[in-house]
Amino acid sequence: MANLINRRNFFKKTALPVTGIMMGSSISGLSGCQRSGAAMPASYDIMEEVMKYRKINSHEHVWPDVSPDALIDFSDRLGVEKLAISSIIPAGPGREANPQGFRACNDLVLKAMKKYPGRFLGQAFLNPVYGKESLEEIKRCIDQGMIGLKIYNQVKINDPLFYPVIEKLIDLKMVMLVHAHCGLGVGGYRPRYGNVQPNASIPEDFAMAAKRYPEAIFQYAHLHGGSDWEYACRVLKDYPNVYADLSGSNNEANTVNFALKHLGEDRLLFGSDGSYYQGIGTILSSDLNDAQRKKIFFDNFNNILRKSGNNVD
Amino acid sequence: MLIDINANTGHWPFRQTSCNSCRQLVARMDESGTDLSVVSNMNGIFYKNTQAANEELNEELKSDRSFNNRLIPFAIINPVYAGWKDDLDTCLNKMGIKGIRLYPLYHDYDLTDPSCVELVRYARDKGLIVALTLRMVDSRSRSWMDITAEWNLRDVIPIMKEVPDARYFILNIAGDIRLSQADTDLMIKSDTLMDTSGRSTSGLGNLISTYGAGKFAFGTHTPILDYLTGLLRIESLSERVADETIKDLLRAGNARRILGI
Amino acid sequence: MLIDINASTGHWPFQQMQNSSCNEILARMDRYGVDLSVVSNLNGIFYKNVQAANEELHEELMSDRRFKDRFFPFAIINPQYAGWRQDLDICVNKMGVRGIRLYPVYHDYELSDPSCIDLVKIARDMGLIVGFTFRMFDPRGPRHWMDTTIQWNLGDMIPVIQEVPDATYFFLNVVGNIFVLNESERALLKKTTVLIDTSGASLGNMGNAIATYGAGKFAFGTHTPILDYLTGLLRIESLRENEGGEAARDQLRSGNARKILGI
Amino acid sequence: MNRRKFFRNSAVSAAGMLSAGIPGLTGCLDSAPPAGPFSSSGNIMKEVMKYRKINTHEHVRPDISPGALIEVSDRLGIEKLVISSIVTEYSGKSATPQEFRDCNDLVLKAMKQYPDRFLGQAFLNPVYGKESLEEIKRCMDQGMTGLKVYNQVKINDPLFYPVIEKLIDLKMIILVHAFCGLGMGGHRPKYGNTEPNTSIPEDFAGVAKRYPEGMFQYAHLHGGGDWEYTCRILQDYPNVYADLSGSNNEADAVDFAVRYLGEDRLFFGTDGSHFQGVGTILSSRLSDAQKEKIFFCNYNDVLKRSGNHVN
Repeated sequence: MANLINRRNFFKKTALPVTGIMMGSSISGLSGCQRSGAAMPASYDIMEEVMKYRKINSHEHVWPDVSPDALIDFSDRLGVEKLAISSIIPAGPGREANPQGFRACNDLVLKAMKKYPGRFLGQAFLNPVYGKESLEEIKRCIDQGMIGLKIYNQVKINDPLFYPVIEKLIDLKMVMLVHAHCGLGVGGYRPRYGNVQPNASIPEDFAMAAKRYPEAIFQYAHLHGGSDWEYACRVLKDYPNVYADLSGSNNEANTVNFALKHLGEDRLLFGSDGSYYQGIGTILSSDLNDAQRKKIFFDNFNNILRKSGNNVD
Repeated sequence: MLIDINANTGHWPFRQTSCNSCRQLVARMDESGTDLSVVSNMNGIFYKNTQAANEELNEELKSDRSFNNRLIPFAIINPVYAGWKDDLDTCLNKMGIKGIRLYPLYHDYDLTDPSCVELVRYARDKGLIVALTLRMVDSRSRSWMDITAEWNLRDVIPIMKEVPDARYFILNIAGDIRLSQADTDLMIKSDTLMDTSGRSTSGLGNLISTYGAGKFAFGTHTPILDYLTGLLRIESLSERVADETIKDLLRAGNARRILGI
Repeated sequence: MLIDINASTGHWPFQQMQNSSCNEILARMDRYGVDLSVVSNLNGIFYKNVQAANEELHEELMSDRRFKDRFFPFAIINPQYAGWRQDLDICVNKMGVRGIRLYPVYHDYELSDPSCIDLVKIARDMGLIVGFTFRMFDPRGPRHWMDTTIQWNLGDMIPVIQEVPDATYFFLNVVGNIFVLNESERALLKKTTVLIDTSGASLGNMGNAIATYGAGKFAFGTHTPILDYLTGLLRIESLRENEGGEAARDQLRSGNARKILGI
Repeated sequence: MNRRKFFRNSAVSAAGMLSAGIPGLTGCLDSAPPAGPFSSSGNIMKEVMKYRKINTHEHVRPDISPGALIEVSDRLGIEKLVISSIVTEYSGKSATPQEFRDCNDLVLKAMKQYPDRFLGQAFLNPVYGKESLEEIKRCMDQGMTGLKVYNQVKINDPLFYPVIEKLIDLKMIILVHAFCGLGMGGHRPKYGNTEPNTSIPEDFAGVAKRYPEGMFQYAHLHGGGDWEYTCRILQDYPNVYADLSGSNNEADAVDFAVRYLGEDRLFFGTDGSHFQGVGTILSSRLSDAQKEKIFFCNYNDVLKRSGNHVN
């Protein structure tokens, strides 16, 4: 980050000319701005703050048409050491996640892992509709160094089809990142405000799976991903084996504080899911102390990795 | 003694209101001689997570000792939202609420939705009053972003049938107040107070002869409606319709009985 | 120097907000090194009579001497509502607003409505900035069922710019694909005096955005209190040398905003 | 027994009950009972009776006896009631000359029954131009003091011009049914008036500008319209008055109206909502002098122009 000039220094250097311009300005409301030196804010060097924390990004993707280079570029820029990545097929017309399809996805991840050894933590994608092939795929992927699973909206996480997969992951002591949605307005999951994706897992699905498998590790995907995070946190509160990652494009101001209050500092994970700036900005701007930030940026996910011996350092 | 069973604090989104904090409310109470007000926080009508509004009210009430002696908090609960039972327990055990207010039209569920029936039974078991507001504002002059639906009096009957032994407040009685004879009898048998803020209570004398003086109590619906019309409906009753004893019931007696104070 | 061109005070009806008073925003500004904030009052998005919200903001700004030096008030104007011309005059002459924000989606009129175009022209003639917010909330999930489902993208702004090309614009909380414009639309946007604030989810790659539209088109913004306070800053401060470096960063921190605000 | 006395008498026993009851309410009775204008002057009814009142907007109907109006007026200290009888959209009638004459006969009958209490207003339908002007003459000759028009024709329709000009000659006020039925965003069709011929604030502005010497009364600011929008439009037309009748006694409407229309252009009225009409003015932030104007003086000044004022 040597290429960045520190904002505070820059401000010091430009303070005089700025004052000059402002004094000569004609804004009625701003006269006297330069007189009250005490009114000037303290300096805050955001990049210094960003670089202070080690980070594992718990939710990111590679795509056939996007090179992993861009991910690494953003990660370098924002001081992210490791990225948990997967490649997925969202359910939809003309898009079926058959064994051939999910294998191709995972090959993409394996390729990225090979290209940037030490940076990517692979997550296998599968479709439990294909039970046998899914279990085989888990073996193939984990054997080549993947550290967990990512599942999308083909089947809800509490569907019995998933049980063998969950049991396998329990054996492996690995986390399952599950796409999630909580698309209600108000009024629960009523059809008119319900999910656009009927098979996407909703908070109650996580609660049921977590209750059935208290020894499994679930990751509720992208709390900032367009869900009602207040509702989601309220539901997940009582299920200590459900973690939530803070990725997503909606960096709403109070989400992290709210999640902290309901889920506690040990169950929240830093993530981006394509929203690199938001993933970090939302954590930095929350009312967390340094120790809590450290946990969310790094330690919490590393502790999960430790269970399967895949921890960093 | 004078008790207002229908006061609100908080922000009404669609129009500036001038008396919506506890401090302003208590000043208004002092000015008009109101000893106690039942209050909840209107933000809970619009927040998806209504508990945030209950917390705001509780904090405001704790911010000044004098509020404790003057304001009786009710919580706003949404029985289709996650965690409502935790919320209700917290409101009851830590915030000292005496009742709850439900806003099915704003929270978009039916009054007889199983979750709502469960909530009303739970409230009954906990000794809490259940308050239903027939409308917040006249739908004719509402904002286009506000809801269009209003209730008539008969619309609250289904929940009273489901849970006849709960205690109810029915607030801001507007619209059609006609009930069938069977529903009238149900209302008479129930432990219900209707407040005097609503426009359909202008014939209070008639209403008293139908339902009895024990069914009504002073209410303002402040800060949406003016502070005094509800009182005027009581105080201007002629001696022939309501003597001082009856007026005292309407001013405070009925409210004290049902609130247990 | 750092200027936030997209801050709001007031109440958001559908979710509890933290840090939504001038006092709280100022504390954030002090903590994170923001010198000035352009601010308007969220209540004006929902009040039918929006002027009440402008008055509330004005009173709040008058309530503490510190505020005068740190906030630029913008008024919210609804050109469909009675008395808006008078409101605008009062806001400019008595409250010292430097610009206005329009919320056609919430106030239920089309951007192309003659009254809207009329207002934009009047604002131009008065030397006021015209702010359009692409969305307040993500319509997918966190939105309340009573809230609007509509959001804009950059293309929706083109007809207004075509009608009034010489006004000065703020495009705030920009969402949707910002590369959606065709060649001529892009050229039009480049010619327009407009600042896009850095709070919006569309700016997933700030370097690309600058390469496409130029560093002169962007400025720091937070969309506080709805969005977090720092993501918009992160988009600026993490720019690399080959993406414009310190010169671009400084334009985005305050240079562009100062120029357009005339300070 | 007055309210304060009751409170004092019951203080001890209430305190006992209170401490046993709500945790938050212990000590309620330690604090001094509130003292305000109503408690110190005995009760709210004294405040009500302090003001002389002319009710500027009320109706008689075939199915309601004028006696009921007088009864509630006595209770609320209302000296005079301006009444009319109208054909509304709910009646299924079209306000033919025969029908509006019947209406006015009802008013005349009430005026005779309570000669000192009712001020009559003639109702007409300007679609029938000749008959309307004749009816004005008939009614005014028998002591009516003004005109009430409903939603048959908008007030700024040229059909109304001869009627307005006649009323200008008579120096009498025209009470016009009004609605401002928007949600937000002006009178757009989807949030607009349900009755297409109802006069909206802009119609009043248009006619007031054309006839600056006419006197127009915008009906029931509390009658379900957007009073904020209405006041903003009417602000610049000094010959448009507004009455504060209607069933919606919204808390800040009177103060808002005074701010935009001033204290001289507002009238007390009920339009069937007697308690709201009085309560909304009493609970506003106005001074006693302003309340006096609105309850009585402003309308009496209007009556004075035609020599029909109350002493």
